Amino acid sequence: MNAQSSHTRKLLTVVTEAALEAVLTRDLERLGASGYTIINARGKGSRGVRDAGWETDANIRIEVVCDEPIARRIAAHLQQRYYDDYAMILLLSDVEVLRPGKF
Amino acid sequence: MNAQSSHTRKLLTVVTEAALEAVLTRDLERLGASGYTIINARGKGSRGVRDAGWETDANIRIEVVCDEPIARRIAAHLQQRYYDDYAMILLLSDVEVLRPGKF
Amino acid sequence: MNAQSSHTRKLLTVVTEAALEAVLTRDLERLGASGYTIINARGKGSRGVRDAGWETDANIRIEVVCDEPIARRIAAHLQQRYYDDYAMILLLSDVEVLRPGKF
Amino acid sequence: MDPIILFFLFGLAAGLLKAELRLPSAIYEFVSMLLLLSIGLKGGVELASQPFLGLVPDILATLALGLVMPLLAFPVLIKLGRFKRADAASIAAHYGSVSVGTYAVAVAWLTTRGIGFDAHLPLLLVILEVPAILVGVLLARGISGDTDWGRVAHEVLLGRGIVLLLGGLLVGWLSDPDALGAIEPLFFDLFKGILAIFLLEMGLIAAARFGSLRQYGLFLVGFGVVMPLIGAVLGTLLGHALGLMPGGVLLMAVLAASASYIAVPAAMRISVPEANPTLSLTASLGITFPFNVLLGIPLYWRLVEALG
Amino acid sequence: MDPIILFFLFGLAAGLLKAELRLPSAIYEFVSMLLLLSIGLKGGVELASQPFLGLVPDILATLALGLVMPLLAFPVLIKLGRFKRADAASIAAHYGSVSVGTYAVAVAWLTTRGIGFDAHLPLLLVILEVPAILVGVLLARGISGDTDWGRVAHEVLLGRGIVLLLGGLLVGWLSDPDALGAIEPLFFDLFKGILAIFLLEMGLIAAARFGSLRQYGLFLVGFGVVMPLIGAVLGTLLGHALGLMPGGVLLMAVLAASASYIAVPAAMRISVPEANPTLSLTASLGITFPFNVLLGIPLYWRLVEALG
Amino acid sequence: MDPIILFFLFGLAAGLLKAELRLPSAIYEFVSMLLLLSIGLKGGVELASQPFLGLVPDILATLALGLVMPLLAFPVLIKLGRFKRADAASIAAHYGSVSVGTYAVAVAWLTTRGIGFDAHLPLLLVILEVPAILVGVLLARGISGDTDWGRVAHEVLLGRGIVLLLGGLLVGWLSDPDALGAIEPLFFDLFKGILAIFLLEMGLIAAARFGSLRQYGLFLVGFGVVMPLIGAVLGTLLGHALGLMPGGVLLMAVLAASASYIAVPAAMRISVPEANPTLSLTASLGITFPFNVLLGIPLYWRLVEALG
Ligand SMILES: Nc1ncnc2c1ncn2[C@@H]1O[C@H](COP(=O)(O)O)[C@@H](O)[C@H]1O
Ligand SMILES: Nc1ncnc2c1ncn2[C@@H]1O[C@H](COP(=O)(O)O)[C@@H](O)[C@H]1O
Ligand SMILES: Nc1ncnc2c1ncn2[C@@H]1O[C@H](COP(=O)(O)O)[C@@H](O)[C@H]1O
Ligand code: NA
Ligand code: NA
Ligand code: NA
Repeated sequence: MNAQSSHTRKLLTVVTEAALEAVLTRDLERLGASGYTIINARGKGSRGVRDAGWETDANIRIEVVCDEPIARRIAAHLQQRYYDDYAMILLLSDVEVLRPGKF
Repeated sequence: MNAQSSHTRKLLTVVTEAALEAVLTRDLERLGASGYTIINARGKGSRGVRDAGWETDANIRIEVVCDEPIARRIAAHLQQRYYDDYAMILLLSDVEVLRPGKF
Repeated sequence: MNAQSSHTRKLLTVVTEAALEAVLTRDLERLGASGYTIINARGKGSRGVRDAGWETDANIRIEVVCDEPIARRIAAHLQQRYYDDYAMILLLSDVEVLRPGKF
Repeated sequence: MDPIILFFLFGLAAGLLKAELRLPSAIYEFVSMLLLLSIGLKGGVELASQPFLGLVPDILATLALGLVMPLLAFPVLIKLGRFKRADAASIAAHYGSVSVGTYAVAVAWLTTRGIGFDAHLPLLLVILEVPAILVGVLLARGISGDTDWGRVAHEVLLGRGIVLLLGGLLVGWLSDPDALGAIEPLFFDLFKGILAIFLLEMGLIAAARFGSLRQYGLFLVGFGVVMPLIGAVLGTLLGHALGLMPGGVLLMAVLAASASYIAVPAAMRISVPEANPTLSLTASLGITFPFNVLLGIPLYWRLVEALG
Repeated sequence: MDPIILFFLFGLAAGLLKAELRLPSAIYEFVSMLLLLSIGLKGGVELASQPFLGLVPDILATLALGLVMPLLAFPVLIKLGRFKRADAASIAAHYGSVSVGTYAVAVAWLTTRGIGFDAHLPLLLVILEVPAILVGVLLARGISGDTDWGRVAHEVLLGRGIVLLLGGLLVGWLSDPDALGAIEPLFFDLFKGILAIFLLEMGLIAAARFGSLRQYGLFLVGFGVVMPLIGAVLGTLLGHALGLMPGGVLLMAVLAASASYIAVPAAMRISVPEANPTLSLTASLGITFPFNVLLGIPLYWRLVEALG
Repeated sequence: MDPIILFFLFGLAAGLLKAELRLPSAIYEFVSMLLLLSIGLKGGVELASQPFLGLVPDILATLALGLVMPLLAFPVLIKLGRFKRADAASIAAHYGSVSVGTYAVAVAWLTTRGIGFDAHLPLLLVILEVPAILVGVLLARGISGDTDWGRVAHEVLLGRGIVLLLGGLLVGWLSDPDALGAIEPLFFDLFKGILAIFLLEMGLIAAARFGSLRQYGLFLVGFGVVMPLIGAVLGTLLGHALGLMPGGVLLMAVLAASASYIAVPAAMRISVPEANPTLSLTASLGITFPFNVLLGIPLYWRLVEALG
């Protein structure tokens, strides 16, 4: 694992309601993510404008870097558990990570 | 559209002046985006440091997930309309979306 | 460089401790980045939860768009200089930029 | 007119005109935190000079009120309003619980007029927040449901509002009365000014909700006005029955008439996620809050005097 | 020395030394919001005891001043400054409009010295904010231009500053004077302390602008000092002609001498986007604001007395 | 009990119960900024009426105290605590420096009891912040190290805490005493209320640190209690030797007993990055701050009287 070693992983990006932060981070850990990064966001989608003016209207944007099986497992879980009742989108893309042992 | 169906879309990322938020979101909807996500940001580019300390100096980072033709249309519009007078960068990449009907 | 011209560049994303902001931006410029975008973040990784509640616990998420050699040079520098002592992850991905002359 | 009411109207007007005005969310949080702490502290200070045991009947009666009100509202919402079960349960929970903002306006209204009220009203305020949430979850899920009650209880009892009110109460109660003088400038002297800022933002928020009103139709508007009236009558009767002072009866009426827009929505979002949050917040923030602040409080005062 | 001036110097020094000091933006917004509301409220309270019709001449004269000042500045900026048309128009608009921060410092200066001023000055402050923006857009675009005037008007009239000042004025005007006492601790007693915090941040901001000064050269520095002097003379003459009290004349001079750094930049960014915002903000924040606060106000007072 | 102590306990309890309560970071920054400015201002005002030269011995003695304390702590941490060199150096620096929050509580404690203290204590507070940081860096790196001392000095001397304290001192010193009255409502009257809010948040932060305690074991807990006691004895002896008033001696003891949690961690993170920040913050925030606030201050007062 020298300084230049590098590998491809999946980046899973979730934009959803801020109210879910605590439960989602618990889910992520349980499903095998080694970490996550969260940012406050606002936006618009099929459930209308969520402009963070009011607590129940705020969004968060969660990023998880992990290998593909874990990414698929997390995505499937979120979709099955939260998609129907909460504002949420899920995106997957490829990223190269610099210290693959970490993810 | 079962839980595992998935497709590729374009992710258009725009970093620009916070003062444009209202007009840009109107433009996005008019040009066919089904939604967007906005985050406050700061940064540096060809127009110097924009560190959000002062209202006119704040940046926003807008993400739009949509199909390629709409992404190109939005990008062309922004470039033609705002590039000369405003701090702005535009990035395009591929993302896999989990519920393609949504975008 | 007409309105439709476009090229591929690298997007380097760094999530690290907020305390490093000033030194990192100096490093980035020295190593040839034409700009950067910074967002406040929180998260969890190998160094535990960093939830931004307390100054030393805040994260930032830095994005740099540049050509591949500069991206590799920056990544190598950050890895060599900061990885051992600071909470930090580094991601690389491909993005299409709309005005390639800029990056 | 009272300046704090004018601040609310100012917010409403600015919001309807789509003026570029918004309290930063950190400030909104701080302002509401100061209001909650002030109300709690004031209550705690005065509670300190009372025997606690005498309060038990009032506490039990308030709990009962919090259980009964959502049970009254639920069938109306199902039958007349034709709402889905989860939505009806959630709206019922909002109206069975309370709005601290409305309570604060009523306290200011009484203070301006020099009308006294019982020291333990802030305690009853805390108590009335809780039972309707449990009833709402039960109405949506049924008793046999797979609700994670531990999580619901945590969500409810350790939410920001209740913790700040209770914390303020305890601090006020346990504080050396002489030492309290030094924190009065922040928590007591600034109270009405802070309330004015809070109401300006509430006006902006209420105005933003008006847009959804058309969408949800006349029934919701009617419910948002009639339900508080029913609550006010129940609260007034209960207050008189408990032998509260006139100001205390008014506050009890206001508590019953008001609808939650912080604690309950947060709890419902987690416990009854299939309920549409826009529905209940539109009613609570877009109709009932303005109604109570602008018209309700003086009206309920007449009621208190009439039934007294 | 006056502590609020010292707070400004403190901010300047900390900024020049690149100290790690910054007011969180939520706090800056809140602090400036309180200043705007306080100024409006105070004005409204005093306006309430005046016949409104008598103000019409003052209002019209102030509007005229706001139209004339950018028309004076524009040719100078084009001819002597060799600025592009859009840049000249934008700078002219900044100097034709006003700075509420400077006004607040002048009010504090008068209050410390016990010098009275006319009640309707806050109203004139609001009125003077607007016309220069319209003139600026016209100068940049020409009358035939394809400007979306509806959007410009919305941007200008419903911007934060004007809405808060006007809202404060109306609340103060319509409030029951007795009930106002309860909000005074926040809006009046804290005024100078809040102003001190505001000036600390303004010092930091001004210092950050100094960096751009070298880049834009001596003309901008000269303009940033001479234009306020011209404004002060015009303001003083107008104030005397309108028969204002000496304190009122000073405030009129300060309004004319000050340059906008909030409302006008925001409007210009949308309406005249090709104008370089750094240029006008460097002049307004980096030169004129410090000049007025540190040297201008006492100087203009002498002028008021000399021409009185 | 004193309400500000109750606010701290309230924060501790809410944090341990994992209540959903947190001061927005903008508010925390503002609140701590007001405390620093208030302490500085108050000190400056009183310094203004003193000959500066007389302070030189006190300043030098305080500098010496700041150099000696980390040199005492370091070998203990290495030998008994078996910490790595960098970690021992960093913890030593934390305990050689000071906590402004603890100082503020001690000032409030004295004020409540009407016990006076010397005007220049805030100045000594600033002075005691610095030397331990330099000693810490030296202990970690050695003199020959490749430390960028310019950067360390900038980091330390122009950090938020020191700039605000020194700025406040200078503003208070140079201000016209009559003009200060107008900013007192914000900076002096609200002091204890603001301190209460601050302590509520500190309670939450301390509770969040308790989790790490188990991980780092008993030695750290012991060190976090014993080191303040040693500091208090040294501070008391020094204070008496310098002939301070009893209140001043207490403050000197509290300064020596307290451990930094803002300036030092920030400086160490940049200058000694291989030191584990969790270790020193757990000790400073999780043990020493609560110990000093809840038990230390009254204890040190007895010490002051016993050794007096
Ligand atoms: N097409 C889109 N592009 C980017 N972000 C989106 C898009 N659609 C939805 N979002 C984000 O995801 C959140 C939830 O989406 P929804 O469930 O569709 O309401 C929205 O509030 C937006 O922040
Ligand atoms: N090379 C870059 N990498 C990442 N972000 C950039 C880059 N260049 C510009 N930006 C962002 O885009 C904003 C506008 O860029 P510009 O128009 O070049 O001033 C900047 O303030 C940055 O936030
Ligand atoms: N697997 C991951 N996915 C997304 N973000 C991560 C991940 N691991 C770490 N991070 C982010 O990077 C920061 C530093 O990571 P670490 O150095 O592992 O503590 C964390 O606080 C997170 O914000
Ligand atoms: Na109710
Ligand atoms: Na002007
Ligand atoms: Na110490």
